Amino acid sequence: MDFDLTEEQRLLADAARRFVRHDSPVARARRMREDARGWEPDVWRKMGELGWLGLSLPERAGGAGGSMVDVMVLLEALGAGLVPEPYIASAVLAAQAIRHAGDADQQSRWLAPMIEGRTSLALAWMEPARRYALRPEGTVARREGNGYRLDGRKIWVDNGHAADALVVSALAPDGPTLFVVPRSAQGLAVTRRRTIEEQPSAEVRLDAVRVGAEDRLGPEGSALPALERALDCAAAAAVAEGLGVAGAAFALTLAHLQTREQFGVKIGTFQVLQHRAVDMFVELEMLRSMAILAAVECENEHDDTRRGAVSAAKAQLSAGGRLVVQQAIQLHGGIGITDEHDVGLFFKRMTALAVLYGDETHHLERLAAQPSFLEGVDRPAPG
Amino acid sequence: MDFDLTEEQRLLADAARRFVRHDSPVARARRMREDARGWEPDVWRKMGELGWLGLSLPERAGGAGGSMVDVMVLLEALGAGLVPEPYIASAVLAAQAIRHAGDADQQSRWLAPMIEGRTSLALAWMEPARRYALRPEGTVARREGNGYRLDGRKIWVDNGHAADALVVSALAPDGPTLFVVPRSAQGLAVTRRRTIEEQPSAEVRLDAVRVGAEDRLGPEGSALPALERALDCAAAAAVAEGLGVAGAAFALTLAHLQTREQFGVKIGTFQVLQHRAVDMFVELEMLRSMAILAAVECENEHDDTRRGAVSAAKAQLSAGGRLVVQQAIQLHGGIGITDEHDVGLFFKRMTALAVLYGDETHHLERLAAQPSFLEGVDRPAPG
Amino acid sequence: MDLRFRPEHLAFRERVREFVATEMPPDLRAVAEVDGHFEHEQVMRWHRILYRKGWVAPHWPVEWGGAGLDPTERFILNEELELAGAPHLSPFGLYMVGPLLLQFGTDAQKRRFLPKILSGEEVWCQGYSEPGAGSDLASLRTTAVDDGTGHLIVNGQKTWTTYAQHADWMFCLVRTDPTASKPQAGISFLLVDMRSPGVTVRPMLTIGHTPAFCDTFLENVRVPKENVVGPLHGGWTLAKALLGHERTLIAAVGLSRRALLRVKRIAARTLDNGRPLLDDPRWRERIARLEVRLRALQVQNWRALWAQQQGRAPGPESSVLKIRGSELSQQILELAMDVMGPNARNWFEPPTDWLHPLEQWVGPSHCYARATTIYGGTNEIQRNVIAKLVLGLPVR
Amino acid sequence: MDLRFRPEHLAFRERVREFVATEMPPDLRAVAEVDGHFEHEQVMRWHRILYRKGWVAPHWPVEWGGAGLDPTERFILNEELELAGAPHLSPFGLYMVGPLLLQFGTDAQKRRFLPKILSGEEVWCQGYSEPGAGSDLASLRTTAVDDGTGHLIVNGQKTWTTYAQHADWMFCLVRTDPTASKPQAGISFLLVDMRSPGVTVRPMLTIGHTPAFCDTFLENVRVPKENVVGPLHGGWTLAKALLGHERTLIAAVGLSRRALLRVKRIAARTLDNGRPLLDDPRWRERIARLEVRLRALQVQNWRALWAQQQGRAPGPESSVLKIRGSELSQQILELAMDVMGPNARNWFEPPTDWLHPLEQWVGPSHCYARATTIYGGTNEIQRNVIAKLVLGLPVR
Repeated sequence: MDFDLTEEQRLLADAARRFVRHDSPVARARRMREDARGWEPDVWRKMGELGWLGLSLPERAGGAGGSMVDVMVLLEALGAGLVPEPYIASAVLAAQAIRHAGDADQQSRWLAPMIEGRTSLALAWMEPARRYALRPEGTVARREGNGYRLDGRKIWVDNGHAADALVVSALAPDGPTLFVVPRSAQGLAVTRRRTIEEQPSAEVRLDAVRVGAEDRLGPEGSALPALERALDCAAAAAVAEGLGVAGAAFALTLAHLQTREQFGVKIGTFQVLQHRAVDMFVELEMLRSMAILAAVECENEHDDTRRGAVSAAKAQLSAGGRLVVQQAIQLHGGIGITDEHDVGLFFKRMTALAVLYGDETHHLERLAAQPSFLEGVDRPAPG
Repeated sequence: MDFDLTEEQRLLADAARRFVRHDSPVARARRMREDARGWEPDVWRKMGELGWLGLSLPERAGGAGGSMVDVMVLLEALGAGLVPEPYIASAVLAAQAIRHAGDADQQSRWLAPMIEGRTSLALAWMEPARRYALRPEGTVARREGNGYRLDGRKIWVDNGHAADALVVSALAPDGPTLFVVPRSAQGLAVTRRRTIEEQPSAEVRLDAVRVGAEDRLGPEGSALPALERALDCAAAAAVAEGLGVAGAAFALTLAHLQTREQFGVKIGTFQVLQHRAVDMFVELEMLRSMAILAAVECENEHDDTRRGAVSAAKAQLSAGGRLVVQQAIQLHGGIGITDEHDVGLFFKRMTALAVLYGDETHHLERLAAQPSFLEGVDRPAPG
Repeated sequence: MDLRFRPEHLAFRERVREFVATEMPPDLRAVAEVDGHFEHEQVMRWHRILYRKGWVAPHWPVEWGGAGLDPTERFILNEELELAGAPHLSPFGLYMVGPLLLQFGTDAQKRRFLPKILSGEEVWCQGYSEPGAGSDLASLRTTAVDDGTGHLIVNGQKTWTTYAQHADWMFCLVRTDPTASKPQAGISFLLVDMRSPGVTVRPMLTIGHTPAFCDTFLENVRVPKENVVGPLHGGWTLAKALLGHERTLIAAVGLSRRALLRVKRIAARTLDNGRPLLDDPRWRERIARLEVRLRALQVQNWRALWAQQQGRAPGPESSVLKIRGSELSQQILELAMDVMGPNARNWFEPPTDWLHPLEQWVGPSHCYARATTIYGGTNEIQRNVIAKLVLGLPVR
Repeated sequence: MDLRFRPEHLAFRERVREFVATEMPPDLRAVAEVDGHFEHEQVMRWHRILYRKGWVAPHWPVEWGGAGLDPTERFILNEELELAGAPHLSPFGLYMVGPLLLQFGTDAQKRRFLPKILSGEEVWCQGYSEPGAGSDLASLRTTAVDDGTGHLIVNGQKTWTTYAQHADWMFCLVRTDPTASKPQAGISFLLVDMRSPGVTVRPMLTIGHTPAFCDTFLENVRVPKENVVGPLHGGWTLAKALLGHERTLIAAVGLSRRALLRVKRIAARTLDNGRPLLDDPRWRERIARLEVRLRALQVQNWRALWAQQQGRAPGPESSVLKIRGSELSQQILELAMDVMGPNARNWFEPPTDWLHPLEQWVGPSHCYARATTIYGGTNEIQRNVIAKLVLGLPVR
């Protein structure tokens, strides 16, 4: 057992916090809300130079070959700054899909430039009226000549508006399959859509998009395990980011309690507000524990362990994380409701994180579906 | 609209509170825990003399012909004293079943002596592994000669150990049917079982119990509507009693906050405890509103209105009523955990009321099954 | 006990429904259908429609343009307007300064101000809170100094001056006697013309991105002394008098009923594994749980209404309406977000075949709803008040 | 980061499991299976079994009979005993007065008392609380007056003296200097022989009907002055020193794991409409929600354990264990009650074909569990402490 960060991880955390302080305070996230892309290629490149975009990606593809714990360390810090660059969408979700489904060449081709910060990626997996179902049903891949023709529609494709290439799940003749589609492909229509966290997402339409066989990641029918693994990493990353978001909202709240005066005293002297702050702190501690659990286990090959840990952590984020930011607003009083105060931005980001990569209901159901959930439960014979 | 009690109802409430103060303080309920019957025939007779046992029963059967609002007024007061006599089991649940299923003769025969306090009744409807299902499946009524032979088993028959006659639901050839079985019937075996609220309940076995056709209430197959109506009255009564129970626990708590000193001050000065008391008060107010709603609507002929109101009220009791008594214990601190303090008795009585006549899950499901729940919801055509 | 409305009240309800059905303009109806944001012009247009009907200030005396409705009729009118999703009229003239002028104003003040509040010609805002004086209103710092020429010179900053960007007038609390012994003393209730030199308004967005709040800066603003309402230095009495009005409207049961119906409608359209969420026992239970809370609040509100209708002072039953009503409205919107799942991230974007029009405004409304437990006295302050005044718990 | 236990710790866990499997007597096993109530004789029998194994006081120094286990091994030992449902040994000797004697006692005191605590020959109880001094311990009134013959004469009443009906000795706080300037000063830590004349014990039932609590009355009880531990009038230091011990055990994760498994087992056997509740999405979700809380608490506990294993002082991560652990244990038992539905009313009655043995003790346990948020410092007091010491919020 070991809950200490390594020396490298401590340096990474310091660097990330410095980056937020100097290069990307919340004010930048606020400014980027007006930007059509919503983030800055220069900053993305800098993140690449810092080695952050390939933290947990294979070395042979240009990554650092680290673990999702490294990503957790980074994202907690970035979350506290609401850094708008599409880290999870590109460097975790899409990248892990390519990593798990693609061969070495494909990994090098698509991951290496992204890791350097020269390109960004997106994963298109969600479809209308399918909630969090993994299996693509509204997107079809037909064999055509040496390649495929893709038709269908994807929604909530984060960074879809800006990505250089999209990983798309589609139903091929032999089953669900992942394809990489360059942004410039004929027949690909991307519509930008605003989100509550004010980081753009996109609706993607594929209308007779042609891709080559070399753009198919792995054999036909191999999409679901890779997709699930990628989503588990993304969910774990979301918990880490959420920890940063909730922590920052809590820090603002604590400072407010210690400075704001009413009735001639600091409002932090009121017992009810003190206990509310303690409740937030308790949830934060639980969230930290869950972020660690998810980061450590989200790459576990053992399905039950991985799914149980990630789903438990993500459910915790939905419940506890939201409680923290809701109470952060309540304790700020009126100013918490204004767009001018940062606490509202944290609130909205958390609201998004709660439903990204599976909401509470989804993950509780998934947790309860694992064999370990029933371990030790002797079920009586029917009748 | 009218939320005032009538003059008669005010007098009834006064009389009931006086009765609790003088004849049945909580100390008596405490003493009755050691008693095999759990209640006193003399007191029951007195309740009959006061006209309480037939409050909402038809005049032609010796009742007062009043409404369930009268019963609510009475039971709130009795609940505050934890009066152990089987009011709901006998004078509401069993009596309403006889009222709704039986003919005039049967009503007179079975209700009149009970209303006078000379006998008591019980309703045997629950069966093993059937939770709150109305339909009897484990108890069978076979036609035999001029009458029936009953076989089966009932559980959680409150007052079954002491009742002079039991109303039993059984599956007759033409469907679920109610029968009245005298306590002395051959083949009827009653096992007393202690309950958390320390008012005895019973398991009842029927082994070739013979009853005549005149003991069948209404035609064969008529049990379910009568049973449901009786249970709705009982559930409404439970909410009223729960209001009394929660109110008394709250009153004890408020007194404790106003007298107990720690750290040199009354603990009622601590803001956290003040707000907790307010939360209890809010739940109590909601419970009062729901008790009124349930009392007024539980005899409504319109199924949807009746079911919706009663189920909403009973669900509110399970959630809000329990919160009140749980916090009552918490705010009492250590003494609240001792059997010597009354607050624990209120806690346990509420715990029982929460599951009597349907628990929260059951009633939420029932509420959601009513057409009015979907009123105004335009459901899209499938596909 | 009787939960039924009287026949004449049921008839009145029908009249209100008919009125809304025929008089609500299509563009307002379109916003109402999706519970979107009304523009100021739309709100004022609806104000004038109600004004023409005589229903804009139902609680005012008839001689000043009131509707002559009894409390139950006023309740029904409000509830039907809420259920229809009609624009919420600005309360500052109609429900705040209007009743105060009726109670404390001079005849001249009443004649000057009341008719234009009623007609909507003049829009009002409220200048109570300051950056350093929120829950603790008595610590306000805005000063008003007599300049000897019949004017008060006002300096300070007011915040949460909702509607100030549209307002012609502001009623506010100012400190006229800085030497008074207690902070509550030495405060006056003053009416300020928003077009006076020295008044600057800075609108702010809410986290729901509606332009609801403003900061209002007052720099050497000259206000005639006849614009003081009630006694000079006696404004605290007026400030406290505001709190008791129309308690039965505060629970906003109509709005919550409408919002919960919207949740059900969204749940009927939202599929998981091909099945509408409304048919999933988990979601049915969650919706039913809020339905229970809604029904309890509704009866609670009726109880308060009954007391009012009988002419009784608001009792304990009315003290819980704000707390429970505000919490419920948040819970319903949170459930709506949960029902939407991935679509909960939608931010104003137009409906598509996978985003029903009902879903478009949920996110912003959910954000804005965090204000309901804050404004009008935070729920923490509400609990302090109940603990002291209703439960009689000791003060340290 | 690594969540795996080291191989030697895993091996130790196996040893504990094997020990429990072979050494736990059948009658104890039977009680454990249904999570029932152990008689005092059973508890002490188990005490002696652990004593013979050398595991009864794993946290004591080896020279005084400790097991020489590191914090992780102690944690594992405790967790496995909890998971097995083994009797909870009385903590008053082993975890409270024992460590205090080790830290503050004289050699004579250590030699006199420690071996018999270890062997179970002498049973201890704690006399801290008084009827007027619960959360506010410093206001205690029991007096101990020097009679000039080398004895203190003790008068007063102690309450919540759990186990006093079985105890040979009581450690308590008494006021030896009533003139001290602060209430915390002038208090001494005293060991009282429960067989002394003037000691009367009155056991009380809990609401779960287990005989857990006592009132203990002290009337002119003569106690030798050498039974004062630490400096005379210096008892407050000892009282406070108790609070920090073995934080990782307080969350009782093993007990909650066991309890949640029991909920699942009951849910697998409880039918609604012919279907086990465990297959109903509503109940699965409710159980899963507590499973999430349990897992979070478990990792939290590991984090505290890791700090302890590294020899660090307990950090913020350990401050939340009591609050969260106690709340979770209540929530699990409440869920068990909900799963049982009508059977939740069962009160000690024996199992039948419609009442599984697992259900027999749920009701009483549920009642008794209300104590978990009260004893050892109420959760309100815990929050006060965290607000002040961990969050640094200002005190009025």
